[in-house]
Amino acid sequence: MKTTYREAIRAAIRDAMQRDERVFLMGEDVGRYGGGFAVSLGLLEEFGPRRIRDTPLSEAGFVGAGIGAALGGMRPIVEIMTVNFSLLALDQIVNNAATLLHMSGGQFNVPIVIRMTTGGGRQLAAQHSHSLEGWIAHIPGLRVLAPATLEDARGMLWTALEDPDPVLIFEHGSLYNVAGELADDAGAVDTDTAAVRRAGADVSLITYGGTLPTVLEAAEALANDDIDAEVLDLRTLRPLDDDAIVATVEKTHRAVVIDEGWRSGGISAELSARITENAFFDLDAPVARVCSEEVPVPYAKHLERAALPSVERIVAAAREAVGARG
Amino acid sequence: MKTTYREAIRAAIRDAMQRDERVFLMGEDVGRYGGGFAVSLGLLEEFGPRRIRDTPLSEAGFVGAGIGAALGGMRPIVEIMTVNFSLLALDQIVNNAATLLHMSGGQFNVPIVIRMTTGGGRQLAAQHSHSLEGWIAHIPGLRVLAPATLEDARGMLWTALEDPDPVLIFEHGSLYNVAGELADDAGAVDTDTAAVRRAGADVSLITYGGTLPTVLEAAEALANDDIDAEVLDLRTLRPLDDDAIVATVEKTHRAVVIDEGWRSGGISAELSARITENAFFDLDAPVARVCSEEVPVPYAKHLERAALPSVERIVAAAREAVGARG
Amino acid sequence: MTEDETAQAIAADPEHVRGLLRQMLRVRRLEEECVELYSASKIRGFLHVYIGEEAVAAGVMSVLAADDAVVATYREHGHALLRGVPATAIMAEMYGHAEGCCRGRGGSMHLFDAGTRFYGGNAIVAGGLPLAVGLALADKMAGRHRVTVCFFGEGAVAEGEFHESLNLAALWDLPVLFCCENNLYAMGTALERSESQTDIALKAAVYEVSAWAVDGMDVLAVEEAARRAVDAVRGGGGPHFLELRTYRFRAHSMFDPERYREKAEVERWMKRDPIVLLRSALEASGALSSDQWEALEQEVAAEVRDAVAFAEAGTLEPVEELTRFVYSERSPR
Amino acid sequence: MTEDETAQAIAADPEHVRGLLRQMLRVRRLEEECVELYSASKIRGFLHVYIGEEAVAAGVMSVLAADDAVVATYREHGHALLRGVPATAIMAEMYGHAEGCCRGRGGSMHLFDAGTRFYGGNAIVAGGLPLAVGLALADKMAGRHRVTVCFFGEGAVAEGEFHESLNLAALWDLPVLFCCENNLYAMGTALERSESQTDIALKAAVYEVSAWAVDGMDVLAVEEAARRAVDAVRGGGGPHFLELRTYRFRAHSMFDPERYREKAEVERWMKRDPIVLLRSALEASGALSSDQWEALEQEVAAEVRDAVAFAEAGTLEPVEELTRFVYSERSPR
Ligand SMILES: Cc1ncc(C[n+]2csc(CCOP(=O)(O)OP(=O)(O)O)c2C)c(N)n1
Ligand SMILES: Cc1ncc(C[n+]2csc(CCOP(=O)(O)OP(=O)(O)O)c2C)c(N)n1
Ligand SMILES: [Mg+2]
Ligand SMILES: [Mg+2]
Repeated sequence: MKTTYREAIRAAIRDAMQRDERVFLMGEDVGRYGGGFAVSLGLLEEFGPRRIRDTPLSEAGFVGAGIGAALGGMRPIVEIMTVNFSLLALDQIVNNAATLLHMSGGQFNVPIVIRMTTGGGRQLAAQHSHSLEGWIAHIPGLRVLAPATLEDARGMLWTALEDPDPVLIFEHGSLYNVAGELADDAGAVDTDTAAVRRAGADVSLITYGGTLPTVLEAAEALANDDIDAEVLDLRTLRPLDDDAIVATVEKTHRAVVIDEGWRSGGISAELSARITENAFFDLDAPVARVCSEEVPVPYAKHLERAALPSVERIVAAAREAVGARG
Repeated sequence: MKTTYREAIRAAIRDAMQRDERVFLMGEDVGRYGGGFAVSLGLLEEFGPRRIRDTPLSEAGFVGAGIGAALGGMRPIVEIMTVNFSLLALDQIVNNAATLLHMSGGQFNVPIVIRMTTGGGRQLAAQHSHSLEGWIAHIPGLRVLAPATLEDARGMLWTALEDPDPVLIFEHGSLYNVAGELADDAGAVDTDTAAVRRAGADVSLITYGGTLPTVLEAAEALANDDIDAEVLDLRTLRPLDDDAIVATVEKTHRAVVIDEGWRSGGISAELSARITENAFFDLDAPVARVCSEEVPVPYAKHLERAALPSVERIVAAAREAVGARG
Repeated sequence: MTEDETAQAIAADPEHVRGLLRQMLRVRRLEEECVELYSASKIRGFLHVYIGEEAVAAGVMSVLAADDAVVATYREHGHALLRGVPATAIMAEMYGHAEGCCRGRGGSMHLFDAGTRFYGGNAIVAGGLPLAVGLALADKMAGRHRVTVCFFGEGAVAEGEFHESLNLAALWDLPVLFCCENNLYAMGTALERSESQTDIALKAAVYEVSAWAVDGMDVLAVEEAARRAVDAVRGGGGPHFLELRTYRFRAHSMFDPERYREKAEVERWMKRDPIVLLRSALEASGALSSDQWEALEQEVAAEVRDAVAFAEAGTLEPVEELTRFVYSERSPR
Repeated sequence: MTEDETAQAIAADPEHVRGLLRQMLRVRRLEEECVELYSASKIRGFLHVYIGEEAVAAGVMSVLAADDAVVATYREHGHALLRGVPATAIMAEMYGHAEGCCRGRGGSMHLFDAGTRFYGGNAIVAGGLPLAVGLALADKMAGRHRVTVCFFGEGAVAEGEFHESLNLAALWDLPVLFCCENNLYAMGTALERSESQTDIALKAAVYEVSAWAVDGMDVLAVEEAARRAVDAVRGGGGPHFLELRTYRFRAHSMFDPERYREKAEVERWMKRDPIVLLRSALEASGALSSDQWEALEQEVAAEVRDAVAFAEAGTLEPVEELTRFVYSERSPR
């Protein structure tokens, strides 16, 4: 079946709603407007306003209400229109969703799924271009997913809804229109493992989400140079799949980590640290990072392009890693 | 002069208030109550309610108002009672304080200083024991300070108030009662450089803030074992002092990074990544990290102690680093 | 309530009114013991006691059904106890013992109990309100006629989460009862220094939530108001809001030197001690003999003693269990 | 305003009223051009135009002093223009050019201008309100008699930051004027689906802020209300609040297919086009000839044309400057 990333998520929501009466979708403009990014278009008509709930602009309030509804036995899917506004709800996510199970000594789990759009690249400027998924993955008690493919867009929601604990799903804004083939019976996918999207022998390019297409492009460019890059899609940012990360590094002995977050203290730092810890003596070159420049993302197209990871920067980093003594 | 960390901060605030009519202090219970941690005790009586402003419980509101007051020409010191509540103000900090200068093309800088208590170790449980300073240091546009000594408690505020851009100061709750000698004329300190708190040749222990006393204790314990540890106090978490970090690693060839944040995606990851990038071929062992266990901090004393970095865990990590082949 | 009304209520059901006195006394004595134990370093962290405010929890809990839900703050020992969490489990929790209601992970500020649908113990001011809204939403969506009661201090009213929660509850007509414990101070900040509008019930009413103020030192008044409100909420009348005017007799926490209020003010309020008031009324009505009072005191003292003994005999959660309950054990992972 | 009042106002100062018409027309034509340029891919990102709401900015800006401050939202081209930011600088900004008022870093949603104390251009709903409170606080502390005006949509009213800001402003009696542009929709969410209390002025009044509702399609009514409010604020009367009842004639942004409202509703409101209304009134009063109107149109068209030409001729900020303005250059570091 030919479909898009957007449609795949919509199908996943529809499917969940049909399967489980406890599932409902809530967020700003998910109903009458059809979703800020048109993901939920048509669902209001199909499921009605009881289960497709438009909320007022009050991110802390409705995310907290989602947590409460999860405590009360529902399986809410809460859409925060974009990650930028999730900053208004972090108290509820960090202080409640992530702590309740532990603080209550195991009594109260929080089966909420929070979806949001993330990332830059569309000239939306500083307040609308954050890539904070790697940063939020710092918080124990959360599971953080970043679907990069149609299969994952279609399948991760199902798995997330079966998770008894809070799951955050980050959908990169640049992926919604990506089109491709999806199996008619595509369904739940595992969310424990990273996936090799391109096998290679010379250098590991490790990434996730919206950056995956760019990295695959870089891998092709490197192939023209006879550098055979392996591309690992993390898929899940918390917990990380250490085995897959070590496996690719043990194979190629060189790693470049690419993510759209700011460099300092981003998830690429964590990956670099883990690789150092778990495969130090396998490394023939220091782990390199290609991240966003440490600047609020600017509006002007040429500046924004320079701020975000690009094929050229990835290729350069990979070349340098391969060229390093070892 | 004999003083405490708490008194040193109070003296710094008093001093700033006297020096500059534009400076004022605002936050929950900074006035009549004397400050949640008694830092501002007596200042209301000295400076009056116009400049020592008790705020309602509304972290986003008064932090945002501080940003606005800074735009309006004041030099606000905003106290967020603890870092745990700063989650409610992150929208204002990340979306406004950190972006305005850039978004406005250099027109509007934000000379605000935001102080807050951070850290665990006092059995305050999951919602009151966060160590998020390293995490917040991810955000470009902010400067992030973590005074660990009386000199820095006394001197960093001055420097911060002279900074045209937003500065966050994190005071670890366990330090307030630390007493010691401070020069009578102690004043502004630079906030650009890290400081070697103990020179050593065998391994670098890199830390900051509330963990510094623990690390110094660990260094003493290591000395008994004939391991000569150097202790680097980062002092400033953003921007990091790369030169000092590389210098200590080039000297000892081994590094253990210690911080009280959770391990995954914490600032220790950034330090590990940087050391790998900047001094990979100087390293005789992988950079090790000693962080908090990835768990909401529990109330019970023995569990909390097990969750936080301890002398034993630091010593073990340093021993392993020194024992590694190289 | 007027003296006459109180006398009538006692005459109508003296047993029930004595029961309310007993509930308040249970909280009072437990809290007094907590203060002692804190001084003896048996309890650590932050400790906020409810002394002076007992009528609020006693009156409200009295009218709840077993499957209603309760959300409270860090000043919640009394709420937990009167909701039905055993004093033993509460005390063991404050000792940080494995036998505590949260296996020692929560402590004083985070008591939880699934059996009584007691959802904490939230130490972020106003942080519990959205949870209560969500619990009520779940009930409404499932067609259950349960009520969620949310307690919070008047300090919470200034927070954005208060505002967002009231609006959501009213907009969606949810079965939640907001109970604002207006004890006039948020730590050291007096109400008039934190709210431009000090009439909290009025403030709530503007969201189109039925709201009224109640004498929070009069347990019978609280109970009556709570019954009216809970019945209305359960009957589909949408969210309700009670402003319970009360006072804390003790410091905010064990670290508070109370510089912000006058002794005279505290003493004035102590004359309206809810326990003393109700005891006097019962005695005046001839519905409480000194023997009965003595027996009550002894029964309560025994409960507290047992709780302490239980806590003292408790054990430590093995350190190996540190990272348990970060994620669910039934997780498919 | 009644027809009579309008006629009187025109008679009293036709020049001034024509000036208001001119201001509204400047916004209208600039916005229409923006829509064209967006379709031509000259402007990118999100674009929110102000068409239909011009009377609000025109009426309010008209009564401000040069050193007052303005805080606005992502729908702020009109506010910037009428505050005095040149159309050239605005247009160049939307082109992402170095000659733009923010050197291309802000774009449509983030226009800033120090010279006119125009503090943006905030794209987080309600995010500007605390800033306005702080700007007013600075003025009050410094003893300056300046006013800070904060514009925001009715969608912002549900946010916690709205609530916290109104309380702070009222509690501290700050010189801020809140201007709520109630255009009945927040993206696709109608007011009655986002607020349990749809009377926004009432909602504001409960904070003890002087608040009233104004016909936001009648620029003379807006101006009069704004004058009254600004005078009161400047005179030390504390915060004021205007609910300006208006409507956006276009989609929320360039991505909005407008599924949530009826064409008929839009058409009904379009009959109250603030420009048409004022033009008709002026014509009826004999205060606007068709020549005068033509001249006005041409003057405005020239301004827009110049702005586009300026933007087209603009240059790109060098990529090497990417990380400039993350920190101040005068930083002591
Ligand atoms: C969001 C947040 N800010 C600050 C605090 C610190 N704090 C704890 S209790 C308290 C006062 C709360 O007062 P109120 O809501 O009236 O409840 P009371 O203690 O009077 O019962 C404060 C400021 C907190 N816990 N949470
Ligand atoms: C905190 C936040 N949440 C969501 C959004 C996405 N968003 C942008 S504009 C808008 C609608 C705002 O409506 P309103 O405040 O009425 O202003 P209007 O667009 O009608 O002028 C929304 C939901 C945002 N920018 N900020
Ligand atoms: Mg209170
Ligand atoms: Mg609107």
